[in-house]
Amino acid sequence: MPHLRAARPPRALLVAAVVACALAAIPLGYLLVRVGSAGFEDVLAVFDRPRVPVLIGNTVLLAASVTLSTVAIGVPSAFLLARARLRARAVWTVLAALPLAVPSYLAAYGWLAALPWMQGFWAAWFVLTLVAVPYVTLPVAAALRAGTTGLDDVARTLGRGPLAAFRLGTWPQIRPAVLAGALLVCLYTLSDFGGVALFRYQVLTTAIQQAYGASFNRDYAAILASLLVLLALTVVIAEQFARGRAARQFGAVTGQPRQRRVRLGQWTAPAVVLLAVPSALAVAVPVTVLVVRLFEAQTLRAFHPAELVAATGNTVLLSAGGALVAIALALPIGVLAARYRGRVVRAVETTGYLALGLPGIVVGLSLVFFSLAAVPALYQTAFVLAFAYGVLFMPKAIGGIRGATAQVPTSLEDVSRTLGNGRLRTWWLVTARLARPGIAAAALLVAVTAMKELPATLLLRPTGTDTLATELWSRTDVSAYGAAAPYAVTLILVAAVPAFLLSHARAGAGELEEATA
Amino acid sequence: MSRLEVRDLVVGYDAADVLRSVSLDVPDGSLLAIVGPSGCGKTTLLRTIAGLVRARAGEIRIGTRMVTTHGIHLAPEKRRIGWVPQDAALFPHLTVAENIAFGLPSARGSAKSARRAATRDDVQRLLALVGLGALGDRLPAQLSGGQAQRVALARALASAPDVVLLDEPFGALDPILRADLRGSVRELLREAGVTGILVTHDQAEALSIADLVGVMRGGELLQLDTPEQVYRRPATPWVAGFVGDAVFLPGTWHGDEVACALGRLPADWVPDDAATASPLEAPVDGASVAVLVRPEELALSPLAADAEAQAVGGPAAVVTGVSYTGHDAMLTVVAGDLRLEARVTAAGLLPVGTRVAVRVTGRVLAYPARA
Amino acid sequence: MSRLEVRDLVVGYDAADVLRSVSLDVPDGSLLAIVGPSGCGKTTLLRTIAGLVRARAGEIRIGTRMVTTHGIHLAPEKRRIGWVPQDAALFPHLTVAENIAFGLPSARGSAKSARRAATRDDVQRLLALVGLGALGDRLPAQLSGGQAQRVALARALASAPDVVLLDEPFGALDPILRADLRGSVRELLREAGVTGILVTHDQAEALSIADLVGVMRGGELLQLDTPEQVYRRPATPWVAGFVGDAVFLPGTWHGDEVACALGRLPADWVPDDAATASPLEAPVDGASVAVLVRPEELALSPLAADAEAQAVGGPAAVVTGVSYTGHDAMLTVVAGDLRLEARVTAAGLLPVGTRVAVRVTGRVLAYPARA
Amino acid sequence: ACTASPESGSPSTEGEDTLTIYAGRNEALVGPLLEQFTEDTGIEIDVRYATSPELNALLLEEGERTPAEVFLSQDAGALGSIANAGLTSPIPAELADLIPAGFTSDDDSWIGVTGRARVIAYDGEHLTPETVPDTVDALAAPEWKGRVAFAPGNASFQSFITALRVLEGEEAAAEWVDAIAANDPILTDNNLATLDLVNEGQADIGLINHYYWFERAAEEGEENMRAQLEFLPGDPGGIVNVSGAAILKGAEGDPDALAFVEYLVSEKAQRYFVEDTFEYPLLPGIAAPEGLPSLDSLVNPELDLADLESLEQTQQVLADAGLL
Ligand SMILES: Nc1ncnc2c1ncn2[C@@H]1O[C@H](COP(=O)(O)OP(=O)(O)OP(=O)(O)O)[C@@H](O)[C@H]1O
Ligand SMILES: Nc1ncnc2c1ncn2[C@@H]1O[C@H](COP(=O)(O)OP(=O)(O)OP(=O)(O)O)[C@@H](O)[C@H]1O
Ligand SMILES: [Fe+3]
Ligand SMILES: [Mg+2]
Ligand SMILES: [Mg+2]
Repeated sequence: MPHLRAARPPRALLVAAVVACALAAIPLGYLLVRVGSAGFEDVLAVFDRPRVPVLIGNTVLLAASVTLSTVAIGVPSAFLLARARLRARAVWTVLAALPLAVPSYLAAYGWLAALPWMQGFWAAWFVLTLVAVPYVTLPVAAALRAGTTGLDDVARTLGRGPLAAFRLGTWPQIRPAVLAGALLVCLYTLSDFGGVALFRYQVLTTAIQQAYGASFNRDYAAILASLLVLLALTVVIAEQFARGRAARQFGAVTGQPRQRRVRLGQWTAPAVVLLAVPSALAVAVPVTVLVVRLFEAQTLRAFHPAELVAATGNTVLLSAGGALVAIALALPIGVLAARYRGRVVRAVETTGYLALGLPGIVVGLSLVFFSLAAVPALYQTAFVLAFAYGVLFMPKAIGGIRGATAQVPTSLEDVSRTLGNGRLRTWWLVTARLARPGIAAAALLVAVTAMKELPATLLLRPTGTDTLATELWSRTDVSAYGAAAPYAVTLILVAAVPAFLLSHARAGAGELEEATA
Repeated sequence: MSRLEVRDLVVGYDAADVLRSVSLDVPDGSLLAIVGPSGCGKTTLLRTIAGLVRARAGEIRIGTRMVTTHGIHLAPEKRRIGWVPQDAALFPHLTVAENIAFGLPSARGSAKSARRAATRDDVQRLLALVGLGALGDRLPAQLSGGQAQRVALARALASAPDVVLLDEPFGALDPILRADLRGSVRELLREAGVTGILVTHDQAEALSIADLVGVMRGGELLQLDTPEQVYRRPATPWVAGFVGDAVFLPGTWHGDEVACALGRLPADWVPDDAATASPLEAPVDGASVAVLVRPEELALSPLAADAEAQAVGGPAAVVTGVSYTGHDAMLTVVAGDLRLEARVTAAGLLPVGTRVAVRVTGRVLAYPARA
Repeated sequence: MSRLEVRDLVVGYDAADVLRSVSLDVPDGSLLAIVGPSGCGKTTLLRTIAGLVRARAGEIRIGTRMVTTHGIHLAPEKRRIGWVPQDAALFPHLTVAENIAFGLPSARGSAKSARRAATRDDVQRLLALVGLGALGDRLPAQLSGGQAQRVALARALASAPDVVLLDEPFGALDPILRADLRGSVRELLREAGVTGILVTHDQAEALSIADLVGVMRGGELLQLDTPEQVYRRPATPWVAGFVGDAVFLPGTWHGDEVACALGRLPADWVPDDAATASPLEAPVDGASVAVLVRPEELALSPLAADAEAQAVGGPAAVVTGVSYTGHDAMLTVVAGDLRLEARVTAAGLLPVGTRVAVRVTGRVLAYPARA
Repeated sequence: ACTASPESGSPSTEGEDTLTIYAGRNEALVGPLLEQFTEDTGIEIDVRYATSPELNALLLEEGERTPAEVFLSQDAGALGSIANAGLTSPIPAELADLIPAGFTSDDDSWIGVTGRARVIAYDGEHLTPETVPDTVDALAAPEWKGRVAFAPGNASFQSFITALRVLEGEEAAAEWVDAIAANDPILTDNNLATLDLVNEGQADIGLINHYYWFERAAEEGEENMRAQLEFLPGDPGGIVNVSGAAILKGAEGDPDALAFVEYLVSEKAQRYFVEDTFEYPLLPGIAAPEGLPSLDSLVNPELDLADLESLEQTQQVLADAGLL
């Protein structure tokens, strides 16, 4: 049951959320400045280019198809993880989260190296689907664990078979989680560059990169990026609309979670295939290819373990910093969205999500612009880079924080207040404490994504500082795949740690469900 | 519309059995209420009958159809069963009418337009039946708890099931709504002529609504009888305490009487076979027994002085507490070591401190004394 | 520990007012039970007193402290109020002892080690008070519903509040547990000497537990009186029906008697001022009134033949339904157009079809007839 | 590589003792040279590596506040772009004059450092040197339908189109672009991807810069290379592009910056580029890498490098053909 407060939000919370939102909107402001400087005619001229409609079409097609296929794979996988009798469930859960650790450009590279003929739409769709499935699987599995099978039972007794019963009984319960996951996948696909570029599939992000690359045309790039923002905006609003309806409908059901685990029987083999194959394809193929390259390489350029260690340390520190910033920004927005309704709340939440639809280079440049104008002393320091990660990936935290907060019954807050604790103290002692697994999961999700980030890192990192991603790039850029392998494998290993914790954090969030059932 | 027979049913989830050889027989058209403490297996029994849980052993027969027996398990959707869970479990995204139509056989099969017309009429008839004619277009979120329960019942009845299973359908409602709905559900089931099982936590509800009452404990059915028999002649002391307020006094058996702190009382012997395997015939004179007295069987008469007590036949006692419930009240009475609860009507209400004589009206029951 | 006064309280969420000028006065140390249909504003009243909702107008005074008045709204954490919500709302991440300590003043302020010792003692005392001495280390998820409610109460009492507010604290429990806990909560509050308000859906609970009963409807407090007065002399016919079973018969007023289908009965006049603004004094002879009879005020005597009916004084009637609840039963009796419910004890149970004479015992109440 | 803990990275504008370089060339390629520079001169450097376009965008965004003192670029376009934005300071004439005209800026806003030739990479298993066209004009023929790969967004590819426009006229250039666009080309994101396609047998012809082949060969071994190179002397498709360096506005007169640029065009550095990155040295008197045609043989006397700055028209041509 959603725990909503009806009253107007406290001013401090609203102000904090609006400030967070304004910070998250820096890239949008930057785009406005750029598009403004381009002038109206240039904007119109963009649409005269025969390529632009093709780019938009390709972008939409890719985002839509990747979203659909991740849902098609993620939902059944989540069902198996949450509701089937499985041996070694913990192992499967970790496996399901593992693709998060693989950057799309690495997965794409691995597949391309294995199957050089892969190119175009199908290749991009295939690889992005593989790496993005966990965005759906993890939240849906959590929703399934918290849900009830009571409605399915009713449908069964009313003459429906198991599948029809699921569609009627369980689907409405997990729909918000499916939507949230689909939103992340969709925005991820819109903004991804590395995966699509390697497969030579032309979308808006590749065109933006080209605009910077050959034409040095910042204005054209900004106009294309704005198109991307409009697409992202459409997606975010559509999701909110769909979620709003789902939430309203489902608020009514007050089922104590009663669940049975399904015996798989003859379906065991297909189930195992479904759980194992996407993860194996996303993780094992690139890793294998890289390791093989490592041994095949003719010119093993000098490998300095110290560099690897330093880059690993930087990666961990910077991504942790990014996660902290993202959480700090997302907290007021998530709490607001969890507890209050209204136009302002909706607008704040929408803006918070938009940065995720932007390619890293745009966010990077916007923060160059902003930090030089506002805090020149911090320019090209780790602070600005961590802040950039925070802005870029905050949307991934909003959903988790919103969900975790919404689960905490408001009656607990009321009790704490009558026991003598003010609003902030109550939030800290009760709400934050109970939402902790969800907030931690959100932080991990940001960290794992920030570790893989490249374009903004290149622009904003302190001069001379390397991360695993930049080291990897500087080697693959000159075809030194053998030399790149240790960095790639380390990156996947390091990112696998938060991915692993993530699969566990979600599983452990049941404490609250039990206690408030 | 059909007799329901359950024979030697054994059900378990993981290791231990949750139901241990439960047998029952509900005649066509009657309503069985099942009571028992939390976790005793009530829901499990219903779910097994519905086919939502597989039995380990035993048989379930609905009318002439064997739905569960050795190695056979008919799918729930083929059992012709209506299921009304505690929380109504209406489909939140369907309107009331659509929820009900969901259960209609016409909503499956047959051509679309014919189906629609048939459905509309059927739904209207069912809505009228549960007294919600005007609410067809509402969403479940817009219903009160009682209304939601009625819709759930209509939905379950829509498919013209042979048996309706109700799992604590009134659990979530407030007492007034509950009493109200209880009556109308009973009538509805009778009108529909359908055989039913109702699980409830509330023994008063079970006694008042059902043709038969089953009392469960720890996976076993301790007694299955008419409401009066269950209340008046509980099979075991535990059942006695579960279906109503009860006072147990130690006593000794003397022919058709027992001797206890309240004097020598006419008594019936109830062999507690399940618990002690003692012989069915009455015990020898002088044997220890447990005497069951219900609070409403205690008659209190105010006394002026201690002396009078003996004259009336019971021990002298003092009223130490009053719990008022409107139409009657429970008085706590202390006589020496003895602490008794006596139910009195508004007219018989006595203030705390009143000295009273305690007398037992009617015959009491004697059970084997616990070791 | 303090008197609670509410004067002309008006509260609303969005457009309309949810509480419309509610006033009440709970003397120091007594317990007020509030009953009323769902949505009438009971929770809103408690939340406003706790400071969790802002009032639009009116005053709230706890002891000598004015906590709500025009333009002033003391934050909930400063009101010295204990709050026990329906679902216990224990902090799931804290043990039982920590939950209780959460509310202890000693857990805030003061030096750490001294604080710990003081806290431990206080918690032990409170745990003992609610009879859960051994469960301090359990987590809420490991408690039964009744135990959780006790912990919630101990937590609310820990801060030595001036007033304790209980919002349907037994709503989620089954009837047996409920009756059990009800008694112990009453005792606890009395021992702690704390002023309390208890919201409940269950009128029998309200009548049995409280010093004062308030009956609310649609944001208004219709009656605030002792339990007996509320049951025996309900302020309006609606209140009468809400706090117990009631039969209303049309009748005419004749001095201190009413004439109705059950004959001429001695009656008291209750001016229903709130609803009709009729004068306080008794109506003129022959005026139409509504006569309230409670089911337990109807005495039934079986008849051999129709003729006898007149002799006993009441009309002849037939028993048409029996609703058995164990210690008593409700008989439905039909006499011509009249359909009555009569409460009888087990001893007075009559089979369906019995012809009976109906007589009213005691004085009845007469209310202004509805237009 | 230079690694530093994130906390220590403060803008080097304050630290006057280190020279800050934005390097749009790969660390693996120029890193050793930069280390050598420090060793030889004692001047400490901080290097920010990224792609030239990214650094170009970064420099434009930073404007005069950039902490960078020298910009080392992969191609002339990025250098021209920041020069046009007025962000460079002039290279002293005596230094600029070291590099022959045509390989450096005509206003001394930046200086050319190395040359790289546009070439055809062909699938050595499908084609022989004889069957490979020696002019890009031929690639518009139906015979090559679906067989030619190139990166339309790549700066050196666009330089080649500009050369085409300058040498053959706007109309002819547009015609060729339309024809090649209609010839079902395989579009890639960069030269490396183009080469890989040829190397994997996915494309028969790839239009790339010559040194990619050598990088690839260094990784995989020359004998394992399926792709082979065809130089195109005199053809617009075979023009020579340059990489270069600029001293940024804020570093005007900075001796360290000047020393660095001097170093780049020193004999030592030029030899390094020949031997380690397989590029053409621009300092007269240094021999081209072994096995490559001489730089002079590739230079088109009719083409002035300054003409190559009319980038916008080129992009318009490509955009109109649906390639951009
Ligand atoms: N899905 C399940 N898996 C394992 N054990 C279960 C499951 N469902 C119920 N049980 C166990 O079976 C026993 C009986 O449960 P059941 O739900 O039938 O009890 P109940 O009588 O309906 O209780 P309540 O009155 O609380 O609803 C309990 O001990 C319970 O813990
Ligand atoms: N947060 C809120 N915002 C708007 N309206 C509300 C809110 N809370 C309650 N209401 C409305 O105020 C009225 C009184 O609600 P309240 O919860 O006080 O009733 P209640 O008497 O406690 O009912 P119940 O017995 O069902 O708990 C209802 O009509 C309800 O819909
Ligand atoms: Fe290049
Ligand atoms: Mg149950
Ligand atoms: Mg309430």
